[in-house]
Amino acid sequence: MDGVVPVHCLWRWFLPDCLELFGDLFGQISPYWFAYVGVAFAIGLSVLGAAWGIFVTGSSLVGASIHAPRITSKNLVSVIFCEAVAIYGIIVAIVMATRIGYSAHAETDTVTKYGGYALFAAGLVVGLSNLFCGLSIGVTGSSCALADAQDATLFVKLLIVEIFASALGLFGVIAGIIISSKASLGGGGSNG
Amino acid sequence: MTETSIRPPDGSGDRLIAIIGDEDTVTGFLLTGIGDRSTPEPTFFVVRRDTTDDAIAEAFERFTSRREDLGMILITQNAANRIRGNIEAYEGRVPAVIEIPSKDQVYDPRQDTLMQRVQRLLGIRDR
Amino acid sequence: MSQRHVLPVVPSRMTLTQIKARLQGARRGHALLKKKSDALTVRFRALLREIVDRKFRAADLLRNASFRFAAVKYVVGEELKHVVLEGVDHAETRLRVRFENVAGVPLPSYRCVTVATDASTAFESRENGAAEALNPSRSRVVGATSIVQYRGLGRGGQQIISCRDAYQEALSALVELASLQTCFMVLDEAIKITNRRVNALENVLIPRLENTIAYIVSELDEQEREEFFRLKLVQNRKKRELARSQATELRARERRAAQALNAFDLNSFHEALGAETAAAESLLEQTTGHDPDLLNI
Amino acid sequence: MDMLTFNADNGYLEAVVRGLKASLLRRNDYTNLAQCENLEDVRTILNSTDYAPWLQNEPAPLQTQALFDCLTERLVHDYRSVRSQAYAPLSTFLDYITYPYMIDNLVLLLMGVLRNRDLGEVLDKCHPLGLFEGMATLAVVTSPEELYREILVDTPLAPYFAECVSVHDLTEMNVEIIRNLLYKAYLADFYHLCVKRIGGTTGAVMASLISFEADRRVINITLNSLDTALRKDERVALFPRLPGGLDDEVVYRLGRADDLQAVALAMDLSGTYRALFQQAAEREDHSLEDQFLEHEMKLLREAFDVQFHYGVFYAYFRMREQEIRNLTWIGECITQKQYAHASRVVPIL
Repeated sequence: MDGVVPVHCLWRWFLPDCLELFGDLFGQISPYWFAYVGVAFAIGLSVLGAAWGIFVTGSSLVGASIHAPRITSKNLVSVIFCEAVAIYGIIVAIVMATRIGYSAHAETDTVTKYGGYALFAAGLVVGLSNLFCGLSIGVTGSSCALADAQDATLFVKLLIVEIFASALGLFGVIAGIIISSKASLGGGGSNG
Repeated sequence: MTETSIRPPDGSGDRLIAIIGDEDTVTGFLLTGIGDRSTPEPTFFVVRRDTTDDAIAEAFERFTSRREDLGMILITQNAANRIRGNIEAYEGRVPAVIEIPSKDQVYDPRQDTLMQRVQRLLGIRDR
Repeated sequence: MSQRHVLPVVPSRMTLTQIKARLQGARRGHALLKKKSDALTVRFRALLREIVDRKFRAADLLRNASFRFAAVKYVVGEELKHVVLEGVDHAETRLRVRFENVAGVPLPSYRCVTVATDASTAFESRENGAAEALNPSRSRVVGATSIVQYRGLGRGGQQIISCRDAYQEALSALVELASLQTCFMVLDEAIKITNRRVNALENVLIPRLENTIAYIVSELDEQEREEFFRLKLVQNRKKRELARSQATELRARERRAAQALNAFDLNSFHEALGAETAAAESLLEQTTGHDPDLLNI
Repeated sequence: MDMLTFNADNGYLEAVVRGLKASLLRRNDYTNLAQCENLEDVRTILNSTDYAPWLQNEPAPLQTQALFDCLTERLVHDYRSVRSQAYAPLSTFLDYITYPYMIDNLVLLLMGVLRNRDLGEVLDKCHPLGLFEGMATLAVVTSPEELYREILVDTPLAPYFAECVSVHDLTEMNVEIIRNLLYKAYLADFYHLCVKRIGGTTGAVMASLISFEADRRVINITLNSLDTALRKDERVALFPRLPGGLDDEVVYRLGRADDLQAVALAMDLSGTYRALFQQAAEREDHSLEDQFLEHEMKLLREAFDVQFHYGVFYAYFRMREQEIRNLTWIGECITQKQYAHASRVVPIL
């Protein structure tokens, strides 16, 4: 493999003849690698976002509920929103996984190649959007729990902020599903 | 002691002021510089919540009988009420025992031994 | 009065004069002491009123001071108490006791003096009285006791100073009160002693002297009477002697006459002689019989 | 990034402290308390707050001192429970909060040593938040040098001592000067900890709080040293100077001020404090100290408006201290029958 680039030649990447080198590099990688890495991103980053959001909001919730126990049940909504992010991730990952089938000559099949890239992109889209969505819900959820503990009338207003944050994840999910719906590896998926 | 230079001409040395009372009153008076710790026994006695009557009486006896250098003893009414017997039994003139109102009580002249005497005398003579 | 207080004296003219002089002295002393007692009582009553006034004033001042202390605690915190209690070293405010002689009674008067224990600061000894209250800014510089020096620099220094001033004011009021109170006790005692003396003079000494005088007078009278009676008795006895000697002489003369002149009418002579003897006997009876005092001797 | 990582270690404690802060007495509570006739009424009102368990064991005629002890006990309890759950940078931060108490205690001990007091007795009077290791061995200390060698070098305050006080000074210098020098070093160190070592939101919030504290000290030291024997260069040496505090020009003028007039003139150059100064002059029942407290409470409240920083811990404990002050003041006013003044407190919330 001649894809090894000496460090001192990095500037070359920005020259046209380097493009050839990248093409070679990606061309050598199996579409299945892209597809499964996409799936991994989708679920992994989503769970990361959800988990992060839950600990940010959860620790505040636990602390605040000591002096204001009434907030626990209401503010579980924030945790559920975070959890939803992980669920988005797993849904998209399942959808993506159904797009993958076995093909004996995947390296040369452009449809399969296309599907690999598409699933990779869909995974990144869903994963990243869910990661940030989770973080955003976590931070707002944490603030919401603290604010609710101080003043019960604030909860509903702050919940709207959280809902907007959790909508961010849905955008990624929609885009991811649309992108992955075009993909089919080795005849995977119904429309392949 | 540096008071040698200011000894009054008639030879009577300066005397100290002792105080028995709650922490705040004692501290307040100490701000005026009356406290003395040059001898092992300080010239003030703080009555705290857990101070027993015996301890107050002991301090009072110490100030009145065992010390020569005191000129007057201030004692808050709360503390004085707890050792009323000792105060009534005290006959000396120097140190003069003066009851002062306690921080958390309005001054009640009826409890003051001296004032009782004064009022009685005034009452009898006025009648 | 049943029992008679009489001084053990020898009743004589001399003692009588002496006792009379003493009585006069006692009367004058009684009048003087009475006057002193009244004067002291007047002073005493004024003092009582002043004590009451001062006491309430001091109570007010102290109340204000306690309140200022609460303000200090608000700003500085409780920690100040410990620092002050621990920071006590040498007393810088002391009492100067002076004895004033008022009408023979030594009255102690107290005065607050500030003693500078720090050698570097200027020596300062002055009254911590009203002058300071009038001029607190000056007292802050000069009269600053080292216990408050730099105290509360970071926070609350002004509150501490104002609290210190309030307590100082209360203290000087209390010191004045102490003078008055001691005066009160001394005067009380002085009045008691004076009254006791007045009463002693009035009820014991003067009656006793009067009794003694009466006793001496009666004693002297009696002596006089005794003397008179004795004289009378002697006179009587002498008279009787005389009568008796006359009678014997008469009898002897009679006998001699009888022996010499038996021719005389004896009867008529006896009659004459008997009358003379009866007269002498009745005289004797007269001197002995009617004086009742004679039996008491 | 504070908002993403802060909660991993401190989210729980921050929420706990915010919950505690919600239990602080409010303006209308103080109005009610100021109406009380005696301390038992105060107890009745406080029984409806979080103070109930702390007060219930006090014998019936409640005394101001007892009230104060209960409040302090609660503060100490709160602090210890928070401190015991804190992780690394926060625990250091919380330790720093107690250093002022430690300075007070050390000054007290130093006075005890200088005057040959029984240190066990002095130890009883130390603030429980300012206790440090090695206090148990204090009984053997007989001289300031020993105190320094045996005790001080092991305390967290040792660097401050090394910075500003020599062993010789311990006996020579006025303890109040030492206290202020230590406090100055402490503020600088605390500032460094918050801004440089912790940084982020904490740094930004704490910088304003600590520099306010420093400014307040500068002004107070100036005012309180006006008529004392303190020399001007000594005065300037006590000024804690922090970036973001008073202007150099103002500090220079304060350092040279001879009377109140000069201080007021210097204050005119500084926006925030000029307003405080003027208000103190206008409002009769409020001293400058009250104005400072009011301003401080405002800053502390603002600290609570920001999330994910350590400033809330500092703010909470300062607020607690203020509440203790307020309640003690009300207690004093009630016991001294000065009811009219009872409402003259600086409310926290």
